[in-house]
Amino acid sequence: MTATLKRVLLGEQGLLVIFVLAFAVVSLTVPNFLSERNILGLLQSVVTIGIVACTMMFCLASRDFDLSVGSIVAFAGMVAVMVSNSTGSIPLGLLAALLAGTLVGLVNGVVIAKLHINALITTLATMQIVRGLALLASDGRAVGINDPTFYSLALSRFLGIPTPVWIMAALFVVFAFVLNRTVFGRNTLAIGGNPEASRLAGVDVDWSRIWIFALQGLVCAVAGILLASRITSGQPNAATGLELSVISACVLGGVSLAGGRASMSGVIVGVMILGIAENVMNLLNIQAFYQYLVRGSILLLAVLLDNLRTRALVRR
Amino acid sequence: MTATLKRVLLGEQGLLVIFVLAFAVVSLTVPNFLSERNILGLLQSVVTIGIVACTMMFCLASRDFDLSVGSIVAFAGMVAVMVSNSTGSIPLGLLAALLAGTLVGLVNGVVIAKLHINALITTLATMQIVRGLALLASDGRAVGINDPTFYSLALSRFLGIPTPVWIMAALFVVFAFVLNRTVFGRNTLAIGGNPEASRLAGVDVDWSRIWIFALQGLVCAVAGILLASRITSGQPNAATGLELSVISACVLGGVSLAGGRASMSGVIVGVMILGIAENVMNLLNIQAFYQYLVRGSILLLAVLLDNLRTRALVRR
Amino acid sequence: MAFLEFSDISKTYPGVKALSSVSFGVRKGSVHGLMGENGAGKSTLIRLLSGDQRADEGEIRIDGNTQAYASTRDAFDAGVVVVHQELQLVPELSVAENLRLGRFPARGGVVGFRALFEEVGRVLKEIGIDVDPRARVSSLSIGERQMIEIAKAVMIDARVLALDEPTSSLSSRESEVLFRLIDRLRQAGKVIIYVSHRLDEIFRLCDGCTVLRDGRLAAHHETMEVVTRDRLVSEMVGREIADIWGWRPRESGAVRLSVQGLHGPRVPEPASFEARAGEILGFFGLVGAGRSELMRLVYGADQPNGGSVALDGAPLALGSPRRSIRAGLVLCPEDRKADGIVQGRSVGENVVIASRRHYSPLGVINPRREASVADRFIEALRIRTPSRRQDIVNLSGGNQQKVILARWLSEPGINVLIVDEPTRGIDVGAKAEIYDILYRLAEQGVAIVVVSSELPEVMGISDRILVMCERRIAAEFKRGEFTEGVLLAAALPDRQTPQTAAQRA
Amino acid sequence: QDVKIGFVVKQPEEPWFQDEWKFAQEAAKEKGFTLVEIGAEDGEKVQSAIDNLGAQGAQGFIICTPDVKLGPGIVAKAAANDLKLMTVDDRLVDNGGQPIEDVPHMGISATKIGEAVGQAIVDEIKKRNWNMAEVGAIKVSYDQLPTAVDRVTGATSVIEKAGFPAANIFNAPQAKTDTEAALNAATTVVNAHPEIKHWIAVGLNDEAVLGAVRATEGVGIPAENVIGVGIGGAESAINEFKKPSPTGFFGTVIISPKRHGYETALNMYEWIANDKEPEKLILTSGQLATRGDYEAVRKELGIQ
Ligand SMILES: Nc1ncnc2c1ncn2[C@@H]1O[C@H](COP(=O)(O)OP(=O)(O)OP(=O)(O)O)[C@@H](O)[C@H]1O
Ligand SMILES: Nc1ncnc2c1ncn2[C@@H]1O[C@H](COP(=O)(O)OP(=O)(O)OP(=O)(O)O)[C@@H](O)[C@H]1O
Ligand SMILES: O[C@@H]1[C@@H](O)[C@@H](O)CO[C@H]1O
Ligand SMILES: [Mg+2]
Ligand SMILES: [Mg+2]
Repeated sequence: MTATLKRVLLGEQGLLVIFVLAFAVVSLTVPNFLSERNILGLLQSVVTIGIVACTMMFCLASRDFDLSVGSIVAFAGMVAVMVSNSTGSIPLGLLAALLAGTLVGLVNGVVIAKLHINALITTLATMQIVRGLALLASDGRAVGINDPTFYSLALSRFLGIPTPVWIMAALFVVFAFVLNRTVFGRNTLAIGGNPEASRLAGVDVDWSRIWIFALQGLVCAVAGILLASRITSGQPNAATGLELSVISACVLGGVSLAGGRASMSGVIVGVMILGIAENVMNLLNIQAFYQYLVRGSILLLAVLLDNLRTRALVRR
Repeated sequence: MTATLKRVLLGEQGLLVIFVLAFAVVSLTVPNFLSERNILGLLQSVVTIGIVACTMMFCLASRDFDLSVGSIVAFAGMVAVMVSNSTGSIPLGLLAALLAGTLVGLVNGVVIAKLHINALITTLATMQIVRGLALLASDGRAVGINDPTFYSLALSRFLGIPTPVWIMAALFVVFAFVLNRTVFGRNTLAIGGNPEASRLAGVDVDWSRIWIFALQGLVCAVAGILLASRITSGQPNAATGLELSVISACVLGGVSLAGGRASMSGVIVGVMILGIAENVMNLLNIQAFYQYLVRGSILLLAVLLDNLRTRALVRR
Repeated sequence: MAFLEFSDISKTYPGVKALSSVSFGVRKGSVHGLMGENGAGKSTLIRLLSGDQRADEGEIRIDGNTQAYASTRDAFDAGVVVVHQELQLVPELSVAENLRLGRFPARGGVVGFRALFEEVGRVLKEIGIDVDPRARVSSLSIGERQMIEIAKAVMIDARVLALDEPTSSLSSRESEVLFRLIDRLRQAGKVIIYVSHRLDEIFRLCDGCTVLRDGRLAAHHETMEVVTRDRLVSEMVGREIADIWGWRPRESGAVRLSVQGLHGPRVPEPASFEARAGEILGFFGLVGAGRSELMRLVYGADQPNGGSVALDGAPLALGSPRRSIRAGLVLCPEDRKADGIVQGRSVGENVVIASRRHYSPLGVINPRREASVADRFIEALRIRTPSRRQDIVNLSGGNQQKVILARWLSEPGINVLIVDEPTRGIDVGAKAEIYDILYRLAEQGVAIVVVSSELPEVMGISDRILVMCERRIAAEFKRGEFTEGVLLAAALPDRQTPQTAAQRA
Repeated sequence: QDVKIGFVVKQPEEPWFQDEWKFAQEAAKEKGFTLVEIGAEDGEKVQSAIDNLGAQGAQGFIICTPDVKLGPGIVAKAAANDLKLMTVDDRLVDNGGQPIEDVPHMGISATKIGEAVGQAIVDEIKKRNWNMAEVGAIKVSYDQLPTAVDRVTGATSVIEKAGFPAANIFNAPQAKTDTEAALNAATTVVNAHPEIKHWIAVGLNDEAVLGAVRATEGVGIPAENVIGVGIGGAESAINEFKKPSPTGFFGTVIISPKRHGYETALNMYEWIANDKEPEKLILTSGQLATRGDYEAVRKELGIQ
């Protein structure tokens, strides 16, 4: 009995098990938590982090770092709204936003891979430049959406579940596949494990890194579009600080900052832990300043538990 | 002639040379830049970043990371003011602040080194917890200083130069010495360069990491005290985002995030580049949104130049 | 009476029993060989001795006292110094700092650099290592780094010294320096544990030896008097190996690899050579002769400054390993830790990383095929691992080397195979198998270039040998022409003033 | 049925909002309803906050939005969750930039409050008999925040109208909204114009103006040569007035968190419990407080 329990807790899916247990406890103790409305609200609240975490996972797994995600999300949202407004065509607006996001990502990738500039510095720089562009484009003010069908992107539902949640779920599936079952995904992990050895084994390291950043830009643009649609405007100040939340979610989910280790299921759990923490704190009406303490402690506790687990695993 | 030029530009002190050239250009072209008042103002404006960068350099050089510095600065400032007010003794207040900072650093260090929790996550957690404590302690409000002699810490001068600038300079000297000439400094570099080898050689890796974080906390407290004195109150919201500025300054100054490489002169140059950029933008009255673009571009340009330099160096 | 005693030592890793009830003792003032196949448990035993890890069971006694140390530091204090199989140096620090890492000469926490450089300079000179104590380790070649690593151990006045494959990247000349050192230490009454796969070294150095097999004690010899080479081999591998080189004559065909005037940052003089289909071309030289650098230029690992490489007459785009692989030219690198293994990934993943593209349509991988390829090579090269899913960092050094070899052997359609120190750290039995694989590839028409610092190896398997000296190709010998004497003579610089590290920097 | 009301604010760390919450809680205690406090710093957090309130069965909420342009989204989300909606401090606008008049609002226009600052400064300049042509103005700006732009522009427009030369107004853009950032930005301005003897300072809030005042102190300009007027009137300003000798921080325009917190919460309760719809628009006014009269002003506004 205890042996089985131990096996389950300490197995590959241990983090998931801890998470499921925590989820059960929260469901039973926090009033209103397990209502359909709340769960849907919770899912919608993690859409931005969840979507961006997909590619951040690749970025971290290949030993890189991207601080510019928040700015790209805001910038792409602005582009989507402004282009839609000025051309009168929503598809054109979306296309422009996706292109803009990809372009910024591409610039990140090329500078990092080809000019060999530290990823932290490069994306810190583009984070500022892109935020500046977003602010300049709109003179620092939010831009409203003219055509109300734009909102329906976020408001529409399929089988009772909002479209953004479906999109997030679809991206989870796609990127889990890419990570585990494609050469690109395996190469990403190899680069994180040992970039030089990977290069000598014929992996096109530069090209992979450029692709990862470009994808990151594209995915941020998707998040930016959905966000603009949800908040019915393009906001140059949107998503500040997103980078730290996304990176925390990934690290919580077991992605190693030293590269070479990542799993989609882990990242999903990481994203959900952060989302649930926020949700529950608000449901329990915890005072704003205590929320800081709780948020910090949950972060620590989650990694600590996971550490104890893997260390017990080694001792076994 | 060109050979000499090349030697100077590409030598060990290349970054410094680039910096001196840039400084000369700025001095000649930007009105009011080279006035004594402006230079003193500039120096005062980099005191917080400069002081914290001293120990951040150690942290990064040993392959760690500290995101909690901004919160510690704010927290220590609050403690200094509140304890001074309640005991009526400024020395007691300062002592309490230094202790508080060191304590937070110590907790960081112990959790990271002994519980083996990722430094990014740990300090992200303490960053939130400590900020929460600062907010809770004062109910989110600024706390005024009762005894005006507290202000004189920041206002007093020695040989015409404000005390905080002297303190920063003293810390630069001390930490340059510690890094280059002491066992502790060399061990720090060794740990960053090859943690495994250091451990096998009998370097007490855990102990060194704990010390580095504790020192970081202490130094942040110094910065926090000076800041509180400068703004004549303890503010729980002070120094948000400080961590990124300090890390940028270090990386600009050639500290490697992969550990093992650091120099105090580089870090000083990094700090000054950031400070001068801000100062000059304000002197030239550059519009706020363009400042984002300029700030980002300067970051990129500085590392790019340094990279070209070192690459040319290798080809030589 | 044994000075150093292992008694009933057991150690288990997840899925692997690395040592089970190993007991033996070593006398004072003697050199004791530790032998065994890859993964037999040699390095594990050394790690326990170094205080890096603790045994699950059993104890280590020195001079009759049970050692209860819990860290490498305690082991130092007990007079035990270990040179690990993988280099343990800090590249960013100077040679001198590396030599005294953990024990800097210091007063009040301040390092006495003058004393440090002087002391280290003296010691290096005394033991015949020609390197500037102020040079950064990152500017040294692998061989030089290995010498530094050994000097590190010698500098301390230890009672027990353990060397785990210290000569695996040294040529015979540097090895000789080391052997003289060891002789001196033996005379000074130290206990020395010596791990090596090179049998001639064991006979040259050791007073006794112990053989491990699958983590168990297979044989223990107090003296080497009655021990023969064949006996040792069969104790290690469990079977007889008549001739480990097993060279057999072959027809060589057309020129496959043609290198013309190739030069780069660390190969200043243009180098030219050719290798033919079915030929095994050996490259011999002393440490730092420039062989590895030249091969990296050929492969495209480094960007050359000029020259050309042609495969079957078609010019090869330089500077891209990826394109070289696609054109059928591959290199198995010298430094397996830095350039070979992908840490954190499984054994299987490390095998298929390059060749999986052949059966991954549209970039989607084929896990079943990958598993079968990996398993095939794990069996063929007898890689000792609980499964292909094991993280490669958990494998023993020799087994890691085999995985890297498997990576290239699993690549179909290679025309030219360059292997740099291919059998570094590999046991006798596996060596014979690897040579056999090389011959079979050659028979299929592959041109093979073998860089090796082990003189018997180059002589044993090459059809032709090029000797490099001071980063130039200095001489060429055909099979039948070469003897140890002529090869060494060609490898030694004319001027007896070897360049110092300072001049290089 | 139990009444549950949400109170969502954009910057929970700001003392102003702490006060609003505190006074709203007073109303809750009096009337016996539950008040849920949520901080929502950006549009996305606002959306989740509203969902969250819906999920826990609240009937309505009051919000100070991080951006007035979020208006249509907030209205839609509130409707979707069947929640009554009121705004406080900042009024929602539609896509065309026009105020959404259906939503009951209590607040004060940012421009108006800025104008009050400007007027206070102009009056004090006259009182001190300064020659406007020789006075410099430090405009601590934070252009990312629309409210900040409106306040500062409100202030400068009044002083300019009173004859202050536009060329003497110097921009000091702060990188963040804390005192240190304002101090660094203002220091540059002050040092660039050593010839100017008299300074005035405006900014988005008390913290910003305090930074400018500290900058003048840093270069040794005496307090009587500086007139800084802030906005807010919470602790940072009070601390300044409590200092033993006067500083360049002349006054602050206090807005009352009591009315904004207590009355909005009360009105929302009445709306839910007794179906008494609140007035569509209630405008409160800011009131200048100085070292001499701040205690009285605070008492008058019901804050202690
Ligand atoms: N950290 C570890 N985790 C799991 N297994 C390990 C670990 N370290 C070593 N092993 C296993 O223990 C066994 C003994 O390894 P060891 O390194 O002692 O071999 P060795 O005799 O030194 O071989 P070689 O000649 O190849 O260096 C091997 O099967 C190896 O895979
Ligand atoms: N990273 C480096 N920086 C500076 N010099 C280097 C570097 N790597 C190698 N060298 C120098 O280049 C020369 C050639 O080294 P190389 O490794 O090619 O020699 P080798 O013949 O393969 O011998 P071995 O690999 O056994 O040391 C050596 O003198 C070495 O010191
Ligand atoms: O943001 C401001 C806040 O600081 C307070 O002054 C009230 O009004 C809001 O608009
Ligand atoms: Mg071994
Ligand atoms: Mg070599």
